Amino acid sequence: MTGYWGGVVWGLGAGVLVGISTILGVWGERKVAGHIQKRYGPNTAPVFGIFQLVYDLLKLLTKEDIHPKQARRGLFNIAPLFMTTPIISSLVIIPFAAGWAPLDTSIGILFFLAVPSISVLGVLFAGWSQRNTYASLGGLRGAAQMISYEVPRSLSVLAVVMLAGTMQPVTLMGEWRIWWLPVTLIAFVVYFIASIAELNRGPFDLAECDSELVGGYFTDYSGIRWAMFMMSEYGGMTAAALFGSVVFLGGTWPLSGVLGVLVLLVKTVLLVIAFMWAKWTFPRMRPDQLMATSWKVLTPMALVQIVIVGVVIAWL
Amino acid sequence: MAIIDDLGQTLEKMPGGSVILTSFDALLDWSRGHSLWSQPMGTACCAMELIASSFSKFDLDRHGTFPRADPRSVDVMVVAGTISRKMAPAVLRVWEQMAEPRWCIAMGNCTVSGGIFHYDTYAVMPGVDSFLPVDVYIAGCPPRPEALQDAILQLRDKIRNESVAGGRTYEHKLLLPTSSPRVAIEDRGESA
Amino acid sequence: MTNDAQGTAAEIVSDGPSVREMVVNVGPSHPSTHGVCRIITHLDGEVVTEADLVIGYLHRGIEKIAENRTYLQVVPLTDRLDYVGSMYNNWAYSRAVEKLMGITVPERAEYLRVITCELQRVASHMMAVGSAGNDAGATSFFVLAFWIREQVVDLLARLSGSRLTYNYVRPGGVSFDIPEDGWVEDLRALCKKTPAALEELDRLFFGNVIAKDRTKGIGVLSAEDAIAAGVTGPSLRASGVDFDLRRDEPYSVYDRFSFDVVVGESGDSFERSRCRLLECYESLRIIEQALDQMEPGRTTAPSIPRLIAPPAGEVYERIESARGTLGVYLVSDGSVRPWRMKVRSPAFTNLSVVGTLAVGHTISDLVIIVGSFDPVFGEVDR
Amino acid sequence: MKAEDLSERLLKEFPDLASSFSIDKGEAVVTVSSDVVHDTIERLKGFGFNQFEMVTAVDRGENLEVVYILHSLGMKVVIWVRTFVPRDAAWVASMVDLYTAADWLEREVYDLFGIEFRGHPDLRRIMMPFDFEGSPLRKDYVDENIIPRPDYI
Repeated sequence: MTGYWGGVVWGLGAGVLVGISTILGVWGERKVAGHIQKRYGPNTAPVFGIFQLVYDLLKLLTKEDIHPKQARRGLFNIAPLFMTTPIISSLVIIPFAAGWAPLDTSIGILFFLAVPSISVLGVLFAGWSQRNTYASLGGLRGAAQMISYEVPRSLSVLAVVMLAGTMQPVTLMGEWRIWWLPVTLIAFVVYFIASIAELNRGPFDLAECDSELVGGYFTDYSGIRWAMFMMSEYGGMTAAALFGSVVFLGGTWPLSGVLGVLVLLVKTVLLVIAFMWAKWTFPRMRPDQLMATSWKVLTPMALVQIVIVGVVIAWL
Repeated sequence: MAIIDDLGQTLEKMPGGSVILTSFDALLDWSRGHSLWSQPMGTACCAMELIASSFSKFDLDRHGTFPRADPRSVDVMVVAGTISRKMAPAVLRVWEQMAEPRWCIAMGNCTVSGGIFHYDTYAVMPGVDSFLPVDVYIAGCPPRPEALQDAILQLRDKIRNESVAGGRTYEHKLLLPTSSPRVAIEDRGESA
Repeated sequence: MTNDAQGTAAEIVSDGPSVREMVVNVGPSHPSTHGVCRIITHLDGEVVTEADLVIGYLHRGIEKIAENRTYLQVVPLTDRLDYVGSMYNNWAYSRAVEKLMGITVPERAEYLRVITCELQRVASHMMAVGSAGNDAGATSFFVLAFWIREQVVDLLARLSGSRLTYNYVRPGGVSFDIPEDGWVEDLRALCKKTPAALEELDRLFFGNVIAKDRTKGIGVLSAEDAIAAGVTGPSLRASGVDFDLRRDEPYSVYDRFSFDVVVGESGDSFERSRCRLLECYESLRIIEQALDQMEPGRTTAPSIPRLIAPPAGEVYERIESARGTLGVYLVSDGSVRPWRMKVRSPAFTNLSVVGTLAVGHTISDLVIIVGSFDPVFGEVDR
Repeated sequence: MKAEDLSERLLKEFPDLASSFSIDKGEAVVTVSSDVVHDTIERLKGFGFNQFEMVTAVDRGENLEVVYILHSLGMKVVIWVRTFVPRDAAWVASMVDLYTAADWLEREVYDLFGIEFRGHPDLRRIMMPFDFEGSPLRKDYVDENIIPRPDYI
């Protein structure tokens, strides 16, 4: 599916996908948090409380869109787009079914690692444009953290790429064997942790930590723009989980066809729940500790993994 | 808010627009009433019950209400606790930072009238309604968390009759699915 | 553009041509100030160079109101001082009035006071530990700690009729005797099962590597500084000073119980919070002993008049509250209303060291330091 | 330690305090004039009263009474130091140089009673807003914000 119209169709499709995943993600998050905290979460709304998110979304759409007087309007307005668009576009290379991806390109993995990083700009724009102390601190923290965690995240994916010998996600998923999982376990752990940090989620949610910075880099956003930040967070989480299941867990393996898609979804949902589990269990880290974890723990771990994979390949 | 307001007023003037307007109102009030995120303006004793109300035993999140720290993304400010003269400007400031539409719940006697600190003191505001438009009052010193839940449900009923076209209120029938535990108004007496 | 309310505006202090410091206004309505405290923070990068605490946002003039109330009418006012641990305020005030009047309180009332106040200590410490964890981002930990508090509060509500402001301890004794609906058995059951829940909390937060990294070595208060600054209670004991009014200057019937005083070593935020958690075990021990020793009898001293008019004079009575030494200074002029009531609040003096402790730490640590002192602003501001 | 034992030890150390020392309802009280209160507290600190528990004031008509309560962690006893200052020229020396705890406590008394603590490094209002006028805890304080309570009893 290439060409201009294909892109438009896929863009809309991915937008809807991100929207749905946000609704289900927020609902799931509130439910997961509730059950961890000995309560129920939304359950009075119809359909197990999923309608709660329909209410929330409609409400946010029609809420006042505040522009603070001191804010820089242009940047303030486009910052949310810089957050959501890269997430939506990055979904294009995910092989949703065995042997098929919306954009089957030979540099798919590189694409996925590179494009969502553009949202660093969104964080910086949002933090800077509000001219608000909390937001600027949050924006700087978020940008520093997202850029540093790029390194271990990319290195961790590199291990699987070495095993597969390709950067094409569709081929990689086809090549995937179950014995890769124990071999690349360290890489998977690194990827998981780095993805949480990349998404600014707890326990690494320094950029938006409500106990210090109130709302972090989107403190002054309201209404639909605020909802777009939420969309980017949950869409990004879905994208990271999808990519993680494809690269590290074999995607549709062991089935194919429609059942394969189901398998992929199940793996993704499990990963997303794990993301939430981490957020609601652990305390938050401090910025300097976070940086230290990235450079002193995760990056060496990823390098060790690459060495292990190298040895394994040589041994094969 | 501006676009929605203009839309409402334009619709009202249009011939036949009121049909659209009432459906639009029904949809908006339906969503707004069920999704009341709260700004926990907890200053004193009532803050403890405010915390308790969203935690394990009482769990306001069941009704879609959960506390958020940033005032921009919330709908209802729950003023819980004594408001001193020194604090009042700050409360007003947070209120002004909230995005429209917004509502205010005065939780506890201190916010209703000054309560136990009404007389003989130089430092307490006699009621938060002297500077904020309060929608629902909860009596009690402090009220139980169930009373706050009841206030949220009452506020939902109040929002159901609002219109986007100016400050008008009228009753519109909802054909949309609503949350299940709708307490009948006549049964409300005991819970608070 | 300094923002009074939420600190949502920037103020850049320029020092000559180069911009050096950023002023971040934390509070008075901020999720981590445990109430209404404003901290004007000067930041160099993320490091705090100056933290000026502005309090008084909950100053209600209780001491002024008390001068226009009769002695019994003051009791509900004291409930609202330290609203996380109302019993202590009732008790300290009642002791002051009793000393002025020369009333001897019946033994059963003293035991009931000890039981309720130790229950209150568990409830208060759970709030303190939980919110200190919440400052570090452990929301679920807060909820789980609060769950223990809920169980305690339920018991207190069954005893006194209120969840928060009990008005239970009053001059001459206590309001009610134990209800006949199995309250004692429920309390014993609570004392049995709570240690396991506390253990779980201990592992969940204080055993967590991130939490240790966040709180260890943060806001270290040395023993000398703590004494000079008037810090009392668990915050003082965390700095290694072995002092507890309940053991060292026993009041009421505390000399009849055997319990350990939890003393920390390092005096950092970790130690302060953990001391509170460990004190809950001791409180439960005291409750069990008190239940065993308690005998039936009166719960109020005989012939307490409705309108108390103590002889003229001054008294100062202190008890060990959950936050430290809580004192009530009461001046009577012989009339039915107190001439002057002054509450020596431990939270107030404890909080006064935060400004100096925070300097040199990052803003993330600032909220942890504030949280570790467990300020309750009803008591700080009065 | 009981106040009686304290008086024995204290008066052995400082015989000149004998005239101002008394025991009231089991509490040791030292009443001194306002110009020597800093000196007295300094000596008491040297004697072992290492905690500055509180300072407050009481409106006594033409005079304001300032009460310091010191606590000794070692001797486990408190001692009161009382002094009187005239209402219209109310000042005493600050104790911040002896105990850091005095910082906020003295600011509170300054705020609510209008007693000046000379030598205090940062004497600002603490409870009331910075632009507030008057000393609310004095008995003659009037404020139109105060709603007088109907007398029911």
